[in-house]
Parts: sequence; structure tokens; C-alpha cells
Amino acid sequence: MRKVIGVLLIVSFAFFVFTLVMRDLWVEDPTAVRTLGQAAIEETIPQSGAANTVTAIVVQFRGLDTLGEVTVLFLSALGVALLSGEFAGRGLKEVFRDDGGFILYYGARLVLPIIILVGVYIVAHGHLSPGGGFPGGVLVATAVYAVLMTGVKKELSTRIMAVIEGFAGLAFVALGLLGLLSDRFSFLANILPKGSLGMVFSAGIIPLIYAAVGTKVAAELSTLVTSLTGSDYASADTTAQGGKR
Amino acid sequence: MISISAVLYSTSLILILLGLYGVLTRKNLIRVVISLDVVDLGVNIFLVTIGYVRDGRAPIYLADAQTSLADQASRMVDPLPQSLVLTAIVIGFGVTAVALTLLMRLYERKGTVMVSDLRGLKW
Amino acid sequence: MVSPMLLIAMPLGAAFLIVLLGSKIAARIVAIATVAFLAVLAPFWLTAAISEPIAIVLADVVPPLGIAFGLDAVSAGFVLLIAVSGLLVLLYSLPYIPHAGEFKGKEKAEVRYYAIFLLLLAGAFGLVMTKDIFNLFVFFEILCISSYLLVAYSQEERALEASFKYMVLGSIGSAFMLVAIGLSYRLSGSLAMTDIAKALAAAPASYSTLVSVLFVFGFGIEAAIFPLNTWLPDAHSSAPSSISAVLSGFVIEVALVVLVRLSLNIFSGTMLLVLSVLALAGVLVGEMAALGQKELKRALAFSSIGQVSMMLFAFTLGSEIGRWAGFGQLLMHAGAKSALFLVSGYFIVRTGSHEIEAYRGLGRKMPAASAFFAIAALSLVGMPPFFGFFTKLRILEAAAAAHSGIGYAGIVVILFATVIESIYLFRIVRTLYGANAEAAVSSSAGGDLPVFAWIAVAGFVLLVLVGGFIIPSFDRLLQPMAAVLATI
Amino acid sequence: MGAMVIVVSVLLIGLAAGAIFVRSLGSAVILLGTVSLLVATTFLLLAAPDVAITEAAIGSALTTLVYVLALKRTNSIDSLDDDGGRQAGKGTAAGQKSGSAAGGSHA
Repeated sequence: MRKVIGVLLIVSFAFFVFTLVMRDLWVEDPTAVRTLGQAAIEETIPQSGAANTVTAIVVQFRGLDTLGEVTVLFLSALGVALLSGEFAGRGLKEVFRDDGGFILYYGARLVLPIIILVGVYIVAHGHLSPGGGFPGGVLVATAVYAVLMTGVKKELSTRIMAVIEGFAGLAFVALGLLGLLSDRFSFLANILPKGSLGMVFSAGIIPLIYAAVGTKVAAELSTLVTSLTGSDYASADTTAQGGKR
Repeated sequence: MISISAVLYSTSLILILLGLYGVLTRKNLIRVVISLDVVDLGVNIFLVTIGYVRDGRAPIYLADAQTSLADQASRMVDPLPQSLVLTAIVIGFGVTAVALTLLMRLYERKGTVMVSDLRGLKW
Repeated sequence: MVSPMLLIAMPLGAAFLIVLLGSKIAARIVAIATVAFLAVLAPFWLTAAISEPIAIVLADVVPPLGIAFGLDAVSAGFVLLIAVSGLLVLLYSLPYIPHAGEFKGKEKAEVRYYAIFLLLLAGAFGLVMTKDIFNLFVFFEILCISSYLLVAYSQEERALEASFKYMVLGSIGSAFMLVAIGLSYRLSGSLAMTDIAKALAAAPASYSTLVSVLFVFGFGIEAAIFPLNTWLPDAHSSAPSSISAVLSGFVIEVALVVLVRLSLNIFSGTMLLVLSVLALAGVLVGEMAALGQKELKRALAFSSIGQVSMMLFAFTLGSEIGRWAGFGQLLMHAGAKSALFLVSGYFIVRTGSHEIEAYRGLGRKMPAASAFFAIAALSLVGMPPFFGFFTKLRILEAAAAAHSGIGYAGIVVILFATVIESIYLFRIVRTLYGANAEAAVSSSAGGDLPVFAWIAVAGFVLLVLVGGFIIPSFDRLLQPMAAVLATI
Repeated sequence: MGAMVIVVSVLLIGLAAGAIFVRSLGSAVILLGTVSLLVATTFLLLAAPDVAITEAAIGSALTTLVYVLALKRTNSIDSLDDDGGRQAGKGTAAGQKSGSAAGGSHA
């Protein structure tokens, strides 16, 4: 019976969308960019000094969206940690019974520095080439997973990760308040010098914000996976006993 | 000439419909979360396609390229929908991660993730 | 004048700080201090915003390229409501949260509770202040995800199920909202709501209808509009009572006002009529379902559906007196329903049961709590001396003034709903003061409400008690809000 | 360019249908990861490199990892759709009451 309702709902929605709008969407590719997109392309270099227009929009022109986005990721990491309290005690050892053997063990140690290097590169060059804080942060986090899952290092102290995460978040908010306290009196304003196009240290606070975002994402996602594999409280118990870890 | 945006608008519509059908009819709740992800993918394609311009270039200025900045700018696609999708992807992941953790806990408590066994979830 | 951006920056900074410090005491102090500071500032922003709206330039970039952001009468009114309710519920949470669920790792969980609660407040503040359609989506997601997590906080089976059901519906809603944002940008070439409203008004009917339906679906789920609110009874009844109070207190109402603001500027007349019909259906279904509930919090959750639908009906009447009445009812409901949920929290803690029957004779064991419950219930129903009487009266006046079929139908439905409300609420109050069975009040020392909980509930009940007498001063706030709501 | 978009789109829809309808959950998750990579390719065809990198990093790598952890935690990596890892009837053939393999021919 539920299948029938499902089909009915979908077909009616599809018909509704198709008749109303798809005719209007089934047109040739547009040849000109919309007004706001055009304004963004033109304003990128004068106002932000970044080469990557998408980064200029995401970090500076619509900086509050990115602050919201960081908050959403922070919320989901908090939520996962909150809800996975019960998995305690069954740490990585139980979830991944074997260590992945010789090849994975040494392979991970080999690949580790490369992954971190690429991740940091993507974060640092967010305003010049595609990518930025989020994909770069994720890459660095995958390096941490490689470490955790192939038995190179068993436990990750979530306490240190929480401190890093907190500092990175506070850095982002502080950068925003910096703009508020400056003469421009506007939150998240790009008050630092713009530098010359194409240089790593250009585009004012954009690289700094992306550095903060990258660190925060990397720290958050490592705690996220640690909580999911249940070693969050395992390491907490050890840190409780004099913090040998 | 094939209108790329028309093809991708239809693909995104089909993906959204597929995902919705999956959410409404699948019995295994992990499958419901997978269907939600498919809906998110469909919506993201729809958003980026709005910004597409015929044989447009990536909206990134090349400092040392031969062509002038103004010339590069004229052939760029619309960067705004792309910046919206960047946020949408991260939000989508956030929701998926929390949903899956909820399911793990439900499995801890009830030993099943089938919708038929869960009292409140029939619709 | 201190920039209203603190409303977003401070809760976020405090949440990051709480996670950084990681200790329960630090979390409590930082949370209370932040929200208290904002609650003190809120009246100043309110008086400034009522005289003339405060426009905020973000990132030194002027809209439409930058995000259109600002504080007008409606936003400032809500900022005050959210800040004060948040502060009172935080006070209530101090003694209550340790009782909110039995699971491992409760120490760390409480730290995270305060961080997520602050983020919920930041999301609500952002949602009422933003004038940009995508920024609205981002803050809406922050509000929704923190609600999902806080509903599941007690980690009991029914809470996990309720949270998952709420999340699936919410995700579908936000996917539709994204499509609506895409269509609006494709049509108007801008993300500022004013430009979109103008473009949609000029757009072909098919286009604006689809965008309106998608927005109604997206926000309707969170605003608990009639067919989309199947998640609400489970979520509100299995969430910790402090969170049920916040959800019924302002979270639904914020989503409702955002939807109404969009609809008044974008939708056609027929869509408003559809919304008011759905509202009346919601009033009936909500109140009738509440009649048959055995559990106290489920009855209160269904009553919230009825009350919020009543507000939606008032807003969609289309007249300024209607919007004025809607805001009055919203303010009263925030006070009364929050008090009811907070008190029911301690009924459950003291008796260990959710059933109304288990609270027989609690009137003597928990005199303060029961008295607060009775006052709030009387006001919710609309008994004369209390605030609720004046707000419900004004809705009926607005419905009569509309001189339309829907207006008169509304009067009948609301009166009928009031009768049902009085039946089940007075039945609960009677069991509280019932003579015979001794309630199995657990032997814990503090029989009645702990100090902080007492202060919190007293704060909400004060609004309900005093509201009736200072209506003129409330009008100085509600009237500009009603006027501004019709413009984006 | 246009032809490539059509090929990617058809593949995309086929694999997405597979991810929803295929019976084994393990392969459903792998199909979802593949669909996510194909979506990243579509973004490249739409000249959106930023979004492609983010989709590839978050959409396929991270989401698949969380799904695998979820499947491991609910003991349903190798279970078939109908029993969903129910502790009693774990992945046994007997649990095939109504396995709807409507379009799932891709697994």
C-alpha cells in the first residue's frame, strides 16, 4: 500500500513540476551570466583581491554563509559525539578487528605525509585555485583516518582535537569581529591589505579564514570518526587515569 | 546542438523523484538515508546548472595568462550558484552523519533498523 | 550603538569556547552569561528598530552582492522573545538536565547540550534578522539540526525515533527549499528577498505558484502546518522538557513568521486562502487529538499544533488587525506553553511517569508547580483575567472584521477549539488537585520545583499574569510589528 | 561536450536507481559513492571545479566512510534489504519475502 502512495505522490509532483516549469527550463544554454553573478565576477579582484571568484563570494561577499556552514559541521560533529556516547569501550580494536596487515600498515605511513601536504596546499591556495577550507580540511582528516584505521596509531585524544576545534572556531569569529571593530564597522569585512593577484599571501583575510576553517574541519572530522568507531570514551577513560595517551 | 542545461535539468528532476520514491517506499532506514542523499545530489546538480553558460570557463582568474582579465571574465560561468552548492553539500553531509548516528543508536536499542518495527515511523 | 551582529557572533563564540573548555561548570557559566548579556541588550535594539529599521552591512559589501541583513520591528521583537525565553530555559536546564536521560558519558553530554542550545539560539536570531534567501536557508538549517539533536538528547528509544522522523521530513523540506531558491535566483537574478518578491510578482503564474508551493512545503514542516506536522507530537513529547518548551515557545513560531512574511509578499490571494483553510484544519485536528491523549506532554504538543494553527489563521486574514492579533497570541503562547512544558518536566521527574493519571493529588505535594500549571492553563484557554483572554478575543475581532466566509468559519472553529481546550486542560488541573489517590511522589528531597526552575517558570507565568493589564504597552510593540510584517 | 553530458547523465540515473533498489546494502553504499563521483564529473563538465573537489572529498570519500561505519555498527554490511540486519534473521535466504529488485540489475 505504501508503494502506491509513494508512486502517486511522486507522479503528481513530477507532473506538477513538468507542466509548470520544465517547459521554461527546456531552453538553449544561456549565453550571459545573471546580474548578480556578473557583479560578483567584476567585483572579485577590486574588492577582495582573490583570483577564485567562488572563494571571494563564499568567504568575503557572503562570509556569514560560510560561518553558518562551519556551525552546521560543528553541530553535526557535536551531535555525533553526543549520540555515540553509548558506543564507549568498544574502541577501534573491536570495530576493525585486524590491523589491515603489513601492506596497509606501511602503505599508510608512506601516504600519510603526501595526503597532509596536498590537504594543506588546497587550504592555503583556496583563493587562487579550486578548493578551499572544506575539501582541504577533509583531506587532512582522511590522513588521520589512514593513521587510525591501519593501526599506525590506535587512539586519538579527542581532548586535543576539541581544543584545536575550539581555537579555530574562535579564530574565525575573532576575524569577523576584527572587521566590526575596524573603521569599516562591518562584521567579516576584509580589512587586511589585498596584496597582488596570484600570490599566496594576497586577498586579505580570505587565506586566514580558510586556514581557520581548514583546521576546524580537520579536527572536527577526526573526532567525528573517532566517536563513530567508539574510541572517544575509550581514550577519555585513559586520559582520566593520568592521561598516559 | 544539445542544450546541456536542459539535459541536466531533467537529470536533476529524475534524481529528485527517484530519491523521493526511495524515501517513501524503502523499508530499511539506512536505505531511506541513501535516498535522501540522492535527492540532495539531484538538487545540487539543479543549482549548478542554473549558473551554466554555453562553453563557459571556470570562474577563476589566471594571473599570468596571456588573455586580459576582462577577456577571461567575459567567458566565465556564473560563480554564485556554485558558492551556494558548496554550502549545500556540507550541510547535506552534516545531516547524513547525524541521521546515521541516530540509526546506529536505534540499532543498539532495538536490534533493527526496519521501519516496520519502529512504532512511530509509519507514514 | 552596539552592533546587533553580536546576536550571531556571541552565541557562536560562546559555543566554541564551551567545547574548548570542556568542563560542565564553565559551560553553564558561559552560556548563562552570553544569553543574559544579549537579553539585556535586546530592549535597546528593540526601541531603536521600532523607530526605524537598522540596516547592517556585512563584510563591507552592499547587497545584493553582500547579504541583506538587518533588524526591523518584527526581528527586534523576536530577538527579545528568543533572548528572554532562552535565558529562562537555560536557568531551568541547570537543575533539570541531569534528570533528562540515563546514558553513558553524561558529563560530556551536558557540556554539548549547552553548546548546541547556544547554536539553536544563534540560528533563531539569524533567521529573524536575515533578508537574504540563501542566508535564511543556512540559519534555518542551523535551527533545524540543533532541534533534531536536542530532541534526541535523552537517547531513549522514542526520542531517537522521533528525532529521526523529524529529520527525514526536515531534509525533504530543505531540499525543496533549495530548489525554490534556485528557481527564484534563476528568475530574479538576485538573492535579496525584496528583489525576489518583485520578480515573482511579475513572473508567469505557473512559476510563482511552484516557488510558493516549494517554500510552503519547506518552511511548513518546521512551522507545523496541518498536513506536515506529523513529526511534532513525537518530537515534543520525547524531547527533554526544557527543549519542548523552546520548540513550542519560539522555534515553530519563528519558522511560521518567516513563512508568513514570504507568503504576504510573494503568494497570490488564493494561496493565502489555502493557508488559512489549512490553519483551521490544523486547529481542529490539533485540539481534537489533544483531547484523547493519556500523556501530558503529548497533549501539550497537540495543543501547540492547535495554537500555532490559530496564529497562522490570524496572520493569513490579510488585515493588519489580524497580524496584530497573531503576534499577541504568539507572545501569550510563548509564555503559557513554555511554563506548562517546564512544569510538566518536573512532574515527570518527581513521579517518574508521563501519564496524567500519575499526577493525581500533586497539587498538595508540588503546590508551586501546580499553581503555575493552573495559571498557564487558564491563560492558554483564554480565561478573562489572563493575557490569553485578550489575545484570543482580538483574533475573533480580526476574524469578524474580515467579513469573509473564511473569517466567520474561523470564529466558529476557534470557539469550538476553545471549548475542547478547556475540557482537557481543566481535566488535567482537576487531577492535579484531585482528592483521592496519593501521587507516588518519589522521595527525592526537593518535593517542589528547585530554585532555578521556580525562577524560570515564574518568569513565563509573570508574562501571562501581567500581560492582561499592560496591553497598551504591548500594543506599542505589537502594532509596528504587525505593520512591518507585510513588507520584506 | 554535449554527448559526454548525456552519457554521464544516463549512467548517473542508472547507478542512482541501483543504489536505491539493489538488494544488498553493501553494494548500495558503493553505488552511492560512484554516483557521487559521477556528480563531481558533471560539475567539472559544468565548469565548476570548486564544487567538484568539495563533492568528491565530502560527497564520495567522507559520506561513504560514514555509511560503512554505520553498516558495520548495524551488522548489515552483507545483509539483504528485507531483514536490515535484524539480529534474529540475519541475512538468511529465508528473509527474501518481498525483496523488490525492481530496477536493481546493476549490482
